[in-house]
Amino acid sequence: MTVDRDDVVAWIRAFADEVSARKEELTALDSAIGDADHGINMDRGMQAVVAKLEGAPDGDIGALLKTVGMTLVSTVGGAGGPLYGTLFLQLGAATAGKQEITLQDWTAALRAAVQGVQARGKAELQDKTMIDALLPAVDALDAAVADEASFAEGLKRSAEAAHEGMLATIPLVARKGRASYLGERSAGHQDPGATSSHLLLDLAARTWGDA
Amino acid sequence: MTVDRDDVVAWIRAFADEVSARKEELTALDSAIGDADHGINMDRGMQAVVAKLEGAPDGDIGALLKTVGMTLVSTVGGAGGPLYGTLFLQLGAATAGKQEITLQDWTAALRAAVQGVQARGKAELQDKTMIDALLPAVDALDAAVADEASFAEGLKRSAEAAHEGMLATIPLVARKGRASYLGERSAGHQDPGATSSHLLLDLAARTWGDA
Amino acid sequence: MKKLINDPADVVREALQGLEAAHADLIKVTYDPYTVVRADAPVQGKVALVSGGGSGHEPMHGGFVGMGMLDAACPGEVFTSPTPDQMEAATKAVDGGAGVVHIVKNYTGDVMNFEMAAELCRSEGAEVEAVVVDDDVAVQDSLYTAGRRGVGTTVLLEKIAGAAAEEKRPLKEVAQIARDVNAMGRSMGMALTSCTVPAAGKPTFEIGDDEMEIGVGIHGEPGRERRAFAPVHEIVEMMAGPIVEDLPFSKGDEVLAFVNGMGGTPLIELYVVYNELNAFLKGRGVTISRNLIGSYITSLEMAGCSITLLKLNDELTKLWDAPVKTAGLRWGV
Amino acid sequence: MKKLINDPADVVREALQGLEAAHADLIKVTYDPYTVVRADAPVQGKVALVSGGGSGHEPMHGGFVGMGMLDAACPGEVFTSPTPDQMEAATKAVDGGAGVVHIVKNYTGDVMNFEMAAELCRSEGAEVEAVVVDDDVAVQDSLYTAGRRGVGTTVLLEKIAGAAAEEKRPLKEVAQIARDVNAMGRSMGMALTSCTVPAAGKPTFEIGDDEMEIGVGIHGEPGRERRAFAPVHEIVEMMAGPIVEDLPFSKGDEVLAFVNGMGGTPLIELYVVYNELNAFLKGRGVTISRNLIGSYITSLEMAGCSITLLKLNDELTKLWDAPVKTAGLRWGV
Ligand SMILES: Nc1ncnc2c1ncn2[C@@H]1O[C@H](COP(=O)(O)OP(=O)(O)O)[C@@H](O)[C@H]1O
Ligand SMILES: Nc1ncnc2c1ncn2[C@@H]1O[C@H](COP(=O)(O)OP(=O)(O)O)[C@@H](O)[C@H]1O
Ligand SMILES: [Mg+2]
Ligand SMILES: [Mg+2]
Ligand SMILES: [Mg+2]
Ligand SMILES: [Mg+2]
Repeated sequence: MTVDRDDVVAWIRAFADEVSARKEELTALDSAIGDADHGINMDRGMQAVVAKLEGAPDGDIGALLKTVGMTLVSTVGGAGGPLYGTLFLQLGAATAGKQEITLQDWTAALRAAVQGVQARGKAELQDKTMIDALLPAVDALDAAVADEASFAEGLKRSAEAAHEGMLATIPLVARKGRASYLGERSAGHQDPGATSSHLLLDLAARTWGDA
Repeated sequence: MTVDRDDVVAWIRAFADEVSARKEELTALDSAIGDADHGINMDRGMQAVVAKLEGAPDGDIGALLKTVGMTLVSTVGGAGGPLYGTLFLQLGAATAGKQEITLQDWTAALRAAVQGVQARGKAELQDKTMIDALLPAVDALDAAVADEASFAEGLKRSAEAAHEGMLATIPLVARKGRASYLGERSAGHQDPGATSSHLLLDLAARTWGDA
Repeated sequence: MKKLINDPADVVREALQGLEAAHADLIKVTYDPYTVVRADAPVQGKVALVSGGGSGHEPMHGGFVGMGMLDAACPGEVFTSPTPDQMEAATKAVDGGAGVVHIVKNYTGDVMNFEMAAELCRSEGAEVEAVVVDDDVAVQDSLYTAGRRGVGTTVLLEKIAGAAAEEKRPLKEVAQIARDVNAMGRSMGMALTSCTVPAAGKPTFEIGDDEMEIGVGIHGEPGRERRAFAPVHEIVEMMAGPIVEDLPFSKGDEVLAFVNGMGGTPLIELYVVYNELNAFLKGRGVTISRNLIGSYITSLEMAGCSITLLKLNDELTKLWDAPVKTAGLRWGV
Repeated sequence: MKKLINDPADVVREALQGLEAAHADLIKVTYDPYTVVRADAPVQGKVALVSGGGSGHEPMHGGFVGMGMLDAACPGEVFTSPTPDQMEAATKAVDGGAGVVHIVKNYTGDVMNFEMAAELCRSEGAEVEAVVVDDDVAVQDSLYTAGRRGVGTTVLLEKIAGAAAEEKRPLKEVAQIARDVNAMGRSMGMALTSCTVPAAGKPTFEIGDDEMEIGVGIHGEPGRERRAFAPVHEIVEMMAGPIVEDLPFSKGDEVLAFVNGMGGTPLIELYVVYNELNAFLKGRGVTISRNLIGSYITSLEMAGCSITLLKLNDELTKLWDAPVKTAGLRWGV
């Protein structure tokens, strides 16, 4: 069972739709411990991505994901721009030339992408950032590969792990990003970036569920 | 029956006290059709007058009223300052050298004072200003003098006339002062200056009632 | 009421102390009575400009005292015109022998107090010319009333007349230039929120979250009409429309466009307003050849703006461009 | 939400169009991507200064582009740091062959976007030095966090480093002077009200009529603590106290005192704040030898203020006094 370029496009579109739908929610989370723009920024970026996809010439999955990354870098701004931009640029690099990907490919690509985000943002687990949703998801994928689980099963587990990681940010005191300026006052709020990252992986599971 | 210097001082003090007590009320009236400072300005001025009276050397009624006028001119500001200042300066001029005044003296003095206020402010009856309270009061005093009424009776009639004049400003469209900028929108509000002028004459009646 | 103040009764004095501490190179301040005087006053042989009005409009007028603009300002209590003794003291302090111009915004209080002051000064031999500013087109049928209010044009007039005085022009000429500016300038303001007079402690007027006041005065006086809040594109039309109709501008005219913030409106919005105004005037063939954008004649913390258009000629443009060195306006030196 | 805008999505572009229309003599504006560039750029042989950040802080940064200050600014969406392509375009447009300094306020987003931009520019052969501003003492135990925010000192740094660049000093020296300013500057802010991000449509935070936020950021980020509203006398102590403790000032020191308005606070209040600050510093034997009072680094329409103290030496004072000609700061020319 594999995911092809159309599946990836479907996933990107689904994420764009979900971000639009949850724009207020993401922005509200950011206003509690940030500057009230995460939903607005991600929505602006993903709308630009969708527009870009229209005209995009058919190509491999890597090229597609690279385009997504470039577009996010130049339209999102803030912390989200470089971070999500890097995530997709790295996903693209890791899937360069591929017309379809397996669970193994996806796992390796996401691992590389998350490492790229950490190289850019210097965040560790428990810093109350999107990393808290992304890293556990990658570990879950590794485990799924080891268990020779299906693509669908792997995606399901990674989405669950991301969900737990997202909720786990609530009690944390932020050590990276805008929220860290609040010190203790950042505890008790769910991190917006972890929330959007969970959405991203949850939609992969939902869109590719039958892969 | 006459009014002496002590009676005049008592009247000034009573007016100062009443203005303090009604400061908010006068300011509220001014915020509806003006700039929300009439009560504040008159209070600042009358407090300065009271302070001035403390040290003031005994003298005639004219000198006393002149001091009141000078003090108001230099402490009230706005339209109220020159107008009430002129009122008292003229009252002082008309009573210069007097140790006590009769109803006739008071009537003549107030007539001269109101003419001074009109010379300064160019307001006619029905322009929705303090003139609407002051002029009818002077006419009432004239009538009382003609009727050979008592000082107390004359004061009572002038206070009533001022009260009617004050209420009569409510439906008027202002043609002078800040309220005139509102055009039609100034109708339906009682004029703050007419209100403070009524207070002044009402307190004369109450303080000198047994004169 | 939340303001960065101590006792409301001390606001004016403490703000003056701050002004004095910050700009000792430009001004001197006296406290009894309140005056703000040019540090090098009196400038011998130069016509002196004295203005004044209630406080709460900062930087006007104290922030405009200095080389190329005012010689003295008389700050009254908040929104309350100053008193004759202040104007008399200021006039004496700056009279350099060439006469003094009193710049008076057309409010009954200001006019009467400046009149009394001028009578006093003249009785003591000073040469005083009074110039009254009445540029607010929001005030209609001004014929039978106290007339139009003096608003935004005052700032431009003080700068331009100040430059003329700096050139050592005679009293009558400086006064005439000031009157020309008033004749060529028109303004209109609007408010999104009320202001709160410190001593009053509560907003001067109530206004809904979906309302705005068109034609508001700089003291929070209600304006022409209360309207439903609208996009700035329409708001600029509501303000600039009456202005250009009132002072017929013709194709090819050059104007100085002054977009003023009322005190609570940030610069980013004023630039959006300026962008709309620029488009509006282009549409009528009027060219903006000079501009001023910022909060120069404020109404405490009121949110809103005003637009002032001044029809320019070479003389006025030259005087506008001349050097000025004050706390509020500074260029050329 | 009542603002003088049209569609919230167009605020930044329309404000830039207004800026361009008003100051064509000083700047050029590009819209894809957004950049504000000095009209005479590139100035050959001069180190170029490029800054940028989210919009909503006007006049910073676009209003500081011009002779003696910035060569270019990159305006992001409201409160959102700009993107690498903007910074790359700006850097290319102003590079006069002597190198480019990126002035970056210390926010994760700004830092990462400027990093990516610097990588791009260097890969194309440009010489780029990045200087990060992190002067906000409100952020505590910054050791394990993203560190302190860049706030008020940014304005002073852009002016002073701009003067050094104007003197044609070499890249390393200009960058060093910028870092010295950051090392000698400290700031703290406070808010009386929240701001509203146009695209969000509602206030970033709730705050009671009797509350204030001490240590607030310029994006409405909550600060050190929520406190009961107090007289400005106490407020100044709450802000200036931590500043002088953080950067030990000693008796006899000379400082530049910058009292900044957050956007919704009028000048009269800022002068009252300055008066208190002046008294506070006198009490500690610190002399204010230069000052800046006004709304220069704003947070949309937020009411409140910030205090920045910069320890001066002869060199920094000389560079501060040097001529500057921008929309937001202007003197000496
Ligand atoms: N150093 C970092 N590493 C990883 N993620 C980060 C880092 N800093 C911030 N983030 C993420 O970015 C999110 C905020 O994104 P956004 O609001 O778009 O940017 P900004 O904070 O610049 O407004 C945070 O919720 C957090 O998850
Ligand atoms: N031209 C005038 N003649 C007589 N009274 C006037 C005139 N203009 C204003 N007033 C009176 O002054 C009052 C306002 O006084 P005040 O609020 O102290 O001054 P200001 O309007 O300058 O704030 C008005 O209510 C009115 O009664
Ligand atoms: Mg954010
Ligand atoms: Mg009044
Ligand atoms: Mg008044
Ligand atoms: Mg942001």
